[in-house]
Amino acid sequence: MAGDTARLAEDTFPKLLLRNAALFGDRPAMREKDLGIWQTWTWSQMLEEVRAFSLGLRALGLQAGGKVAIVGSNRPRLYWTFAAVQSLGAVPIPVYSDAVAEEMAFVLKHAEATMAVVEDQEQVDKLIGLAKRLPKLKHIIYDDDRGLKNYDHTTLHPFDDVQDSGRSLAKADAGVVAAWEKHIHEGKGSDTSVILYTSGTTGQSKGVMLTAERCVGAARDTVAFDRLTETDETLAYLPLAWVGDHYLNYAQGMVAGFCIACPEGPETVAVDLKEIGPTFYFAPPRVFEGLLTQVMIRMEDAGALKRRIFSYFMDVAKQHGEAILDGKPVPFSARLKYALGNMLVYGPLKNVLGFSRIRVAYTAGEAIGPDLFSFFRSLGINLKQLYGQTEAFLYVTAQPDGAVRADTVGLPMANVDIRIADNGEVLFKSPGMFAGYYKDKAKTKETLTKDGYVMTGDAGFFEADGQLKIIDRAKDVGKLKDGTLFAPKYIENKLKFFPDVKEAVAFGDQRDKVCVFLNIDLTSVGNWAERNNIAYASYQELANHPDVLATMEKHVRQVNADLAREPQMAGAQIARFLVLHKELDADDGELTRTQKVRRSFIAERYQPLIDALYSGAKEADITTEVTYEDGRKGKLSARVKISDVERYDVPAMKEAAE
Amino acid sequence: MTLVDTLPAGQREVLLEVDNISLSFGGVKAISNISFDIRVGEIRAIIGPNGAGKTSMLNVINGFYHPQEGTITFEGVPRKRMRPHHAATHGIARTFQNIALFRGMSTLDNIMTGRGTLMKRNLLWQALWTGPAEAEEIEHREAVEKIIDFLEIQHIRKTPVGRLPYGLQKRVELGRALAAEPRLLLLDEPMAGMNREEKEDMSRFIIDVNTQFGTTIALIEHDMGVVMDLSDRVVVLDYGKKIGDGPPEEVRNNQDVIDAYLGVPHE
Amino acid sequence: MFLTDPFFWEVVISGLLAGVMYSLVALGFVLIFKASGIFNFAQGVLALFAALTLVGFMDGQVPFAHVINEALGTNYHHWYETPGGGDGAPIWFVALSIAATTAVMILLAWLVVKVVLKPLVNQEGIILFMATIGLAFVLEGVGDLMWGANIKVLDIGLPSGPSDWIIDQTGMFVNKLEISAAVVAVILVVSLTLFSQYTKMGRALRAVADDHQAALSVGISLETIWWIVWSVAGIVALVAGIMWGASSGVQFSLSLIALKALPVLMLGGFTSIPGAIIGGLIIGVGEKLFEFYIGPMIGGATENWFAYVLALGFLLFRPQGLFGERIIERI
Amino acid sequence: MLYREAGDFKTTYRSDQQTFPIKSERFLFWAVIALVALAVPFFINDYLEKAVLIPFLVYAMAALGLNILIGYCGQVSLGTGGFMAVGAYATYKLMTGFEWMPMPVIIILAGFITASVGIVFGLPSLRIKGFYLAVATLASQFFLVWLFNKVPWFYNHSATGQITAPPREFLGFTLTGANAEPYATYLFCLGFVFVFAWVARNLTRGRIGRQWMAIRDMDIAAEIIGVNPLMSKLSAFAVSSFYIGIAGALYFSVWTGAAEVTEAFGIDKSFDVLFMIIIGGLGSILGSLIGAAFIVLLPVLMTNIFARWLGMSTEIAEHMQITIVGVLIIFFLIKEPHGIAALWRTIKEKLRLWPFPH
Repeated sequence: MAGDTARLAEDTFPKLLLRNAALFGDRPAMREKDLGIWQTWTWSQMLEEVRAFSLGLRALGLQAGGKVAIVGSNRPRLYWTFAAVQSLGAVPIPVYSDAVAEEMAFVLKHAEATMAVVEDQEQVDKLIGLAKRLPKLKHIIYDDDRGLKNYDHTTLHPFDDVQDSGRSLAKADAGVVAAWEKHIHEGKGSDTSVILYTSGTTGQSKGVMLTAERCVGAARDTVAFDRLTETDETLAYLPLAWVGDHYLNYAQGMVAGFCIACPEGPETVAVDLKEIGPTFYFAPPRVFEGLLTQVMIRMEDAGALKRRIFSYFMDVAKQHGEAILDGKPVPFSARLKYALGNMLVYGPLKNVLGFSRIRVAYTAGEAIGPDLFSFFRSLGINLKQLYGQTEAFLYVTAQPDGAVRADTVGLPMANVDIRIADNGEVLFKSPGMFAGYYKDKAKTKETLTKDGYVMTGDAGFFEADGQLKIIDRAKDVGKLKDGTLFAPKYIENKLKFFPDVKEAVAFGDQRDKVCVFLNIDLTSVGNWAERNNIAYASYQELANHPDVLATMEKHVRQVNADLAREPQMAGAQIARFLVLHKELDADDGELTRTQKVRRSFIAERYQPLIDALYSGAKEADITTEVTYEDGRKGKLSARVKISDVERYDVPAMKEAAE
Repeated sequence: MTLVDTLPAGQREVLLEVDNISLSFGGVKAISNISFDIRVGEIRAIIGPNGAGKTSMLNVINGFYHPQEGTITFEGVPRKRMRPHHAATHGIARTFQNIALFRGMSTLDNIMTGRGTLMKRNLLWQALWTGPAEAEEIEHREAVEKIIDFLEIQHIRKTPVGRLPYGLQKRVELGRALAAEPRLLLLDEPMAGMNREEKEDMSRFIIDVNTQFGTTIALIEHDMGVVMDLSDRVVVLDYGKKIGDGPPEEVRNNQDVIDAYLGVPHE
Repeated sequence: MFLTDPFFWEVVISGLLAGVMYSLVALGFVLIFKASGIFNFAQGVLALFAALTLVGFMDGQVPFAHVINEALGTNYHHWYETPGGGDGAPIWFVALSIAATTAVMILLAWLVVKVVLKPLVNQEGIILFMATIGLAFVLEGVGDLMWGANIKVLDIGLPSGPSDWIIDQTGMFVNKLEISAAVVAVILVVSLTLFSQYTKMGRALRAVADDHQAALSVGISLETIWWIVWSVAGIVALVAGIMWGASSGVQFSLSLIALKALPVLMLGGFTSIPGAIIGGLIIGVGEKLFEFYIGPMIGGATENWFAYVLALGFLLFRPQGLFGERIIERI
Repeated sequence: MLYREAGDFKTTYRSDQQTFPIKSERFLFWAVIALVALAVPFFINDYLEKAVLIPFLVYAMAALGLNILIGYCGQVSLGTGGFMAVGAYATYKLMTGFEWMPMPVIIILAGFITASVGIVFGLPSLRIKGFYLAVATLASQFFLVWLFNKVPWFYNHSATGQITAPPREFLGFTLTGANAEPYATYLFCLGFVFVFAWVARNLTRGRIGRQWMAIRDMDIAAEIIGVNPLMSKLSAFAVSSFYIGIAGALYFSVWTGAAEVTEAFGIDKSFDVLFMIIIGGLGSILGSLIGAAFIVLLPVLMTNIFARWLGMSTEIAEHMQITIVGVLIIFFLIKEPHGIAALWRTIKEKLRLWPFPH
């Protein structure tokens, strides 16, 4: 059909913008909570804004191939900047707005940005401070003029002024607009559309170059996958510089023509979410976890009757909610109860959280607890998982409606080719694949296999139903002495999904069995102790309580049962465990500052305990040096009990295989 | 220091001239023979110990008290007797020492009330609402929203002011005064009872008002640090008499002022 | 020419006598307003209730008799017959009845404080004002249910009829009842003034009006103070009820004397005891003179509104009232 | 619990400041209007009309007016009865003097006449405040009643001193007199209340309403920030009296058809209306309506309970009723001093946050 070919012709974002202005001219393209209301721009208004700014940028000297840094939070003008820059064939480079000066300097310098479009005084000050180190940076354009009135404006421009100059150019000569549009149509899909710098947890950031056609192609596939249309609505609150925002909001928005709403500020996201009530929503697991905690805490204060209604209907939801969501057969009486629950609990709850209108919601980034995942799904929220990374334009696998599981990340997306390497690493080739790291051929080569697959660095495998399961970072996956696959993070996560387990450290690489250290969650277990009138003086005492140990053993057994059901993991069940006498602490170097366990350091520090675990002893003594909150150091000795845990036989596998 | 004008404050055009004002209540003199001027674009501080007549002076300037003697000249027009709401219509806005917000109304409505002097539609139009009255309301709402944005009080827009903490109430009151787009803004102890952080915020707002909108400001303040930082010129009152007038550093070294008020030179 | 007219003096004297009664009711208002900031609209009904109760005691009526009779089909009327029969009750019985009524008023004051005022402490004036209107309704309803709504005669043996002595001396007609009422009122006014000026309790009452904390530091709880003022107001109401009841019977219209006291309050100020006294006299004389000289020209019955117009006119020129100090408004 | 607000966001100031910003409430509002305007006329009867609906509408009108003065502008008035009398007598004089004049015009004119009287009696408010003013307004109450009683011109020298509404038609429907149709009088009054409740909403949400509230909350500060107290207070008196005048006009012409001033417009009327706005909620349009419904329905309900069900004599029933009204007033003041409207606001907030407690 002619329409289809015309659609395919739009292989860059500016072309899509022109299309959207023509197709959905009067439909909302962007909203921003500002001055008390949701200021709204239609697609045709947005085109005008983008055009004015684009022409203004050109007047300031921006040319094809130029680089423009974008620093700030989610604001319409910054989104327009992407399109305005791309319209000129130049490349936008979003930078994390909370980046420290050092990081920002590196990115801007590496990218050779000649211009920066920033949000406000804070960012302007940061860049002015870096001016000496960034000789190529010629112009800074700011959105919010608060406090900037008395600054030297030779290289500093208000966003409005740049747009005004663009507008007067367009007004003076009608040909200018036509030429601008012609230039857009001449743009090629193979041009670099954006460079996203991965935040460097290890080493320097790398600039991931993504081409226009690949971005558009990827977005097109996912838009079709979730049937997103111009009537959808989303709230953009994730960092502009993160691939997720660029793909989920900017790219999908351009392709589907849906409306992106920007919150009033980072601290009002929850309120704005409630007002907008998006139909498409993304959040990392920790956001959902925070929401659940908040729900539970707020419900604590409710009256007894209300609490009983709540817990009764949450039980109903737990039993039947997901089945109803997935369209599976459910007895009529359960449907009736669920409908009543929907009126009394789920509906209002979704309403206050702003989830009433959600059609599609995703979570990704880390493993999500099955209970947490089920909680939101049982309310009737179509929450799913996806898997991807910057190099893939966040587009590798996703779960289709009706085939959603908490422990997998979904089926390979259309046109994505996935291969599992011998060491378990996931490799892929996809439409959204990156074109290379900017100015870093060596790294690019390192990341690709000889036949052009991207190495994700993640280990995983396919389940029987074809869903990909990610188990750990590839470099952390080891093998037991008998050759069984051992993914410590996978086991640890399973343990940590229990609310009373705070941390878990699994050992087993090059050993004959799997053993774990546990940390109990003091708040959760402490609550339990209080309710049961169990007095305790310290973490150590509580951790050693026989009831606590029994509970922990139950949890470990449960994990073993789960593991036994998975053919790939069944061999790595937990044989023995102990509950550590102290909480793992970043101050003692046991955790990173982002609260991740440092496994090898812990193994060294608690060598006697590890020895005891593998020697079969029932108890072990340990003395460790600890750092107190005031910085003093001291010694802590304890006798730790070690428990053996029953392991399940492989026959349990069959269930899962069915 | 403010950057509105390159001219020193003392040489700019006079906005308001207080000439030989005396005020007494039933024989008790609150203010005696005070004269000073406030010049366009400056921040003018009025300081003095408790009971020096500072608030009475502001009350005279905006027509709430009627002095027995003397004249006030605002923008070149002398006036003898004037009702407070006339002063407001002529461009003098005011905040109060003890918060005087309309407690039953929201932040938004309080600030909108401050804009009453600029709104024209009469009762009949208002009764009909649809049409001119609504258009006018929306027009002014936009202006008020900018003030709300400026003062960073978006989150309390629809909260009844009675429920707000003290510091925010002070800010709302400033907003209400700003809404009238005054040419002269009188601030009666804008930072009284605030902690350091709140004071810093308020100072920033005062300076921003002065620079962004070019509003002339007269303020009463007890915190000498704030006065010295903010103001272009200072007038010092004591027992209803003027004992000092000039730039902060000059006033700081004036012996009469030191004796009466400062105790020791401010360091 | 007025001054030589005996009618003028007769009118003035009857005005003064009426004025004393107004003062008496106004005093009840002032006491409560001063001590609790409450504009007690129930003061008039309080007088009605007191008078009804007194009549009930004197007649030996069974409370709620007609309600009980209707509900149970019984026929209760009286506990006892009034001693003395038709010749008027003996003085000891009158005194006993008054004492019993006083006890009822004190109990009532306690109830009012506990049930109505305490839960409403720190509310705005208008809310408390409304509450007293609600209280007025309750008292009116309960009074009628207890004692019946028929018009009752209250005779405690005060002299009545024109005073011959005065007729002989001046040729003016002055009712003895009015004179005795005035005398009682004057005694009450004087003793209340003395009470509030010269006793510790009185000073505490005045202090509480200015500053609740200060009153507490005297060592008396706010509730106790309220109870006392409401009791005193109740007793004042009883006296007013007796006087008015004796002259024109005990019936609903008695509660309207409250409306007479209001202009007095405006004139004299809500918190001024001397204001209430002088204001009452001015209003009493003013309205009688106006009715006598101007009334006939404009249709009469001007007493209903003249007092208000007089007070209003006065206030327009002197907003602080008779004895108030000039108000300096501060901001 | 019943609210679903997610996604009900505002993109213009117009939609942000509309009367019912929440979609479901808007729907409910129009549903109620449809019910009362389209359904009720089909089953209305004389009893419903004369004992419940017309009294409610008439008092709702008066309560709206008094609430503007007290609830919004903070000027306590006890002269409502007097102003209703002005409306009633103005209507009578207009009906008898200008027989050709259509009823709606007469009613509105009566409103304007009352408004001008209101301005005159509002003048003292410029000098007198608080309870002093409240007492001062009693002057208007007593004086006006006296005036209509004593000056025969007002009642066309009728022997009884009563005024009686002659039969009048409007658009072919008989509105006054013995042959008035219940549905016609009901719709006539409903129309007035609907339109003027809307007008009251308009006035109170704009500049004038804010200035009234400013005067109410802190008059000195209001004046200093530019509120002209003269204009504000007098406009409140005028508007308030306008409403009360219309209420009086409807009371006389459509409801009772005849009136005698001391009986119909005594001080108890003033208090009745005052109760309505206190119980309904000061400074709330909805509160005025709720309060009127409450005070009108309560006696109807109690008469039914005490006299019909329990078979009490009317006298006892009446006294029981007075007592219960008094108890209820006190109970409401203690439980919710800001009226049923405030109670409703609290409940609504709870429902909006459901299942969370706060």
